[in-house]
Amino acid sequence: MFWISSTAHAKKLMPTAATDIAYQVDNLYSFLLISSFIACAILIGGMIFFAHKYKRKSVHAKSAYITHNVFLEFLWSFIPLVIFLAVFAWGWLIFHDMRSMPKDALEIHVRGKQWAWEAEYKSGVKAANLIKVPINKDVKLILTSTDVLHSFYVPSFRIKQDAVPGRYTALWFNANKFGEFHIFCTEYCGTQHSGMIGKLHVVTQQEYDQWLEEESKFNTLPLAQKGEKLFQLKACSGCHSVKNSAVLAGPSLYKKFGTEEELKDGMKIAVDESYIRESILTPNAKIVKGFNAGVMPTFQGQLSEDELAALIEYLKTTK
Amino acid sequence: MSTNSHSHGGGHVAHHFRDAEHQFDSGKQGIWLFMVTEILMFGGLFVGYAIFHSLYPKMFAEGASHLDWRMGSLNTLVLIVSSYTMAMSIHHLQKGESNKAFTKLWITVVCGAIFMVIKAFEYSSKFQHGLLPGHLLDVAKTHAEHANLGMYYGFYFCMTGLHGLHVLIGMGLIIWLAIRTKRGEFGPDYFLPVEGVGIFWHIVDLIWIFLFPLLYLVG
Amino acid sequence: MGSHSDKHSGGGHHSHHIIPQEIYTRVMWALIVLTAFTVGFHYLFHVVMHGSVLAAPVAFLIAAIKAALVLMFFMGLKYDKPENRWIFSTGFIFLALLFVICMLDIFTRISETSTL
Amino acid sequence: MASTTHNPDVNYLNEFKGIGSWFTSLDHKRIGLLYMVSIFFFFLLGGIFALLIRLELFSPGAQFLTPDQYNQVMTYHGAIMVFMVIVPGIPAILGNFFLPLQIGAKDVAFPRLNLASWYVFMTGALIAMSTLFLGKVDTGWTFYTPYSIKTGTAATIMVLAAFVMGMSSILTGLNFIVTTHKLRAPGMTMHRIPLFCWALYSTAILQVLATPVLAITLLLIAVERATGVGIFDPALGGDPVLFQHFFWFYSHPAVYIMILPAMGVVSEVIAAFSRKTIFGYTAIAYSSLGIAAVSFFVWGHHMFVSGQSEIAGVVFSFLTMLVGVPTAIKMFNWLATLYKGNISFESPMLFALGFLFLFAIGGVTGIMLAVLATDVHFHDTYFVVAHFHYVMVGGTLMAVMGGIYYWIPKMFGRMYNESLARLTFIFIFIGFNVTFFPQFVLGAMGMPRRYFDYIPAYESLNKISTMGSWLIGIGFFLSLYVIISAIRSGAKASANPWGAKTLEWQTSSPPPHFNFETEPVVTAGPYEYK
Repeated sequence: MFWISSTAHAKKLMPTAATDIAYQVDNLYSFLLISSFIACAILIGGMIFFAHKYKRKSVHAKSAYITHNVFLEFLWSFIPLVIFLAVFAWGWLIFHDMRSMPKDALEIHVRGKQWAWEAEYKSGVKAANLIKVPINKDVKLILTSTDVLHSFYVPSFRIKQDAVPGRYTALWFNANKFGEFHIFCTEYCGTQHSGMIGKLHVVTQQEYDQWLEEESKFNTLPLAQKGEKLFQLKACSGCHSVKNSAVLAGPSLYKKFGTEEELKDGMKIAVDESYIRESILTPNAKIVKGFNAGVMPTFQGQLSEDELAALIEYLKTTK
Repeated sequence: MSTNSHSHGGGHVAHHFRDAEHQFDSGKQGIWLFMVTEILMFGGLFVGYAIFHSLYPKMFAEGASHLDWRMGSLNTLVLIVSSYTMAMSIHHLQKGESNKAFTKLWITVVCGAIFMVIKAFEYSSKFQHGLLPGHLLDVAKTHAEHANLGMYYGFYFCMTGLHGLHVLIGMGLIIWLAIRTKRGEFGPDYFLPVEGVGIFWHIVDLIWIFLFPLLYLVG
Repeated sequence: MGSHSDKHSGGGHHSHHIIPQEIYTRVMWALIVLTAFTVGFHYLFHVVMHGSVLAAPVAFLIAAIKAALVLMFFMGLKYDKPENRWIFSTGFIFLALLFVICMLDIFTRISETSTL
Repeated sequence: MASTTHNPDVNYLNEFKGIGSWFTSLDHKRIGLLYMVSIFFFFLLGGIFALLIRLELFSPGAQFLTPDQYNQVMTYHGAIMVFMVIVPGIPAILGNFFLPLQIGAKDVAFPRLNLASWYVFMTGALIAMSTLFLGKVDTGWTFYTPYSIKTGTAATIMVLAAFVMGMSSILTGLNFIVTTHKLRAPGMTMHRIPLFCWALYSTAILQVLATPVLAITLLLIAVERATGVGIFDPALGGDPVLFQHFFWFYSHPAVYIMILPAMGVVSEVIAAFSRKTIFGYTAIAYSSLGIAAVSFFVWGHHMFVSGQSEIAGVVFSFLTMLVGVPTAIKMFNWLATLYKGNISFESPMLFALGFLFLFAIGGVTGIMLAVLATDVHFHDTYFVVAHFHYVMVGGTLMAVMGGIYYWIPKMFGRMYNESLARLTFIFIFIGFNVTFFPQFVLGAMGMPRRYFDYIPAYESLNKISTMGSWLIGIGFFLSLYVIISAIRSGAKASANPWGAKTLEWQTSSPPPHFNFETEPVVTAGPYEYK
């Protein structure tokens, strides 16, 4: 009874377990919680009990002279050792499952960059801060990073893996619950580290196929809508707000086009097509007053002329 | 036992030691402990070198091919001789021959200086050929086959630079010892500073003994 | 470490071992000869044989012998207290630990590749 | 001269006068106090940064800091607390003061080196502080590459500062090892030195063996930033995971550098206030050494999800379990010491019992983090933050406070105000739990660490945590008042107000310049409460 109630209690404090492995992790965690509780009860309870019972009544009272007890000391070294080794083995078993990549899994590439998660499907569909997967299917994420370390973490799946620039790491899951789950970055990566939050969307196979189909029509969209997608995809939206004039890491681009911008050196410049283009390709050429150079990465070579035009067209519409 | 006067061991025993022997043992142990930290600090670089050497053997071979092993071996010999004279200076002090010790110390300093001069020639030739660490490496001038050859030179300059710094510090210390020897501060009863600097100097030699094949020969 | 006893008698006697000059001289010549060997083997392996798997092990074996000579005689570890020998060897033990585990990690990684 | 001419009113505090006599003093006691003043100052600074962090996290969204400012505050809190407070803390203050006294020596083995290490420490600390005016640092105290290579802040100066402070740590450690080996009083065998000395000795070994690797790693970051050699930069073929190996090769033993001396203080205090010989002296002593040795084999448990290989992860998880055993031994031995004791509850004892309480929780959550599968979930979340604060603050800082109250009568010859001191304990203990226990839950819920902003689901627990931090703040400011007023106007203390048996209590309070009027001759162990 105690077991069940405390297990249930422990699980309430964890995010929804949406994979089989998450469920196994929770079981192990419950066991650890209960045994920890018992250990603390012995230690802390024992301490309080002794402290109360052997409270000093007279300065002259004699304490017992006990130097050691080999049997007891053996017991309290050996029993913890056994428990530790047992939980080590249990943890290893689950960890091994986490790290053994399934064959024939749906493979999705995920790139961490300051400060967004960019997913790329084999069909060429890209999405920023959104990963859509079908339910009950093995999914393997192949992670890398374009700049610094990031760590891909889905609390509901109990999985986490660093995205290391220059190489690929991987993790897998098989979601068994529908829903939207948080993706966090758990390796400190700079200014917007805490804003690097994505959604992992578990849907039916049918919805998934449909979504993939729609997304692949990206190239036929009108220019401004394409720009809007790119603005998300390239993580521009992580640092530049477009819905209002709130300042994030970079200046807001809300109602910016056609206005005048004051630069760091006091100069004023018109926000037109060529200024935006320059700011995307060589961001450090002109710095807006109140901001620092070196914050925004260059997009030289990462955007086609077509995509640049789409972005500029989109920024004309942020009103 | 009194708190601040000493009945034996000459005037060099600090108040918290029992006698000269006690002080000598303690001092020497401190020096050995310090040498452990030196080994571990250089060791970090050696471990890094070994790992990247095993990952990029060809790039390291290219880097080593630009080094002149004759310079390296000459420097090895110079350091061996300097280690010998350093050890001999202690031998002389133990026998009370402080004039001979003085000479030996100066020979050691001169050897250190020769080492540094040879090193300076090597460095300047590397600079001229654009063989510099990291992004300072002039890829066009060096016709580097491996884009990250700068890493090899990163290791080369870090290791030899840190080693060279130790040689310079050692030379400074030995000059200080020579001056004190001249003043007659050392003798069979008290030569702990010489012993300590000696061990430091031999460590510098020891590290070079490994650096030489690592950088110049195996590559 | 807890076992060594206080054996300081308090007397001012100095029993530091004086290593004879001829040992130093011999060690120096041995080191010079070994350096020549290093260079000789280098010539043999690289110029005559155009590379050999033995090149690195031989070079480091000779370096280790040279290091041992310097340690034992120049640094006097052969005549020193055992505890100093222990202290000095710990440095190498922990260095080996760093090396072995880093290598263990790097060479047991499963490399994932891009499938795009 | 010796004992016949000794004037009981002359002690190390008043034998030499003037501010200059402090800055040139070779006396280990005075150097300990120099460290005490400087480390208290840095603690105050780091504490203010901590309060700023908690204030910012009071509600989701930006409160009064920008994300960049928050990252800097977080970095300074970590760097100051680690490099300038907890690592040097107990060894440099209490260790300097009491190691020689406890083993019956007149000073540490190398007094000049000891003073030099304070100057080196202060130089490093000032260099570190200079970054506040020279561009600030936002790397976190861990300096993970490649971020630390790319960030446009004063990271180079900060790593050099940490390098310099590392040298100071090495010098202190070296000094303590030789002192323990060579300067014990006649009859003071290794098995008769107090457990605090065993703890300092084990710590010193760690300082000497681990710090050099950190030094070279930090130098490589500086070189990397200056020239881009690419050893840790993946863009140039380097390996950022290798940086983590190098970094944690130091920084894991470093957490034992932080906690082992605290365990030593607790052993002293528990024995003294239970008026009972410590249970299992040998086991506690050797478990210190055991922890020190095994701590070198476990660094990779910080890297289970970093991209190191599965095999390496398994090996490290296994070895980490082994380090749990000597820690468990210590806990149970302290508990057994209380059994049939004659226990009184002055504030040092309260802090020691508080240590046991918090360290038990810190310890068991450590096991949860050492288990591979659960660590994957908890790694780099607030669970880790809570865990190491339970160990470092709940453990080490509780011991620092307990140790300082315990030894104030000896250090200054004056008593502190007992009821106020108990009040500080209550504030710190309750405030601590209110601050950090909710963070375990936050971590289990998935809130990552080093977050400037968080999703609304985490709000209520963050609010509780922030309110707790105010209680801790009050507690420490109150302690500062208690300590200062004890030094200025406390009642005169006797030589041995607690009736303790270790050697430092057998000389006068405060001790004379050379510690003992006559060299003590030791014939029994340190805790003979027969």
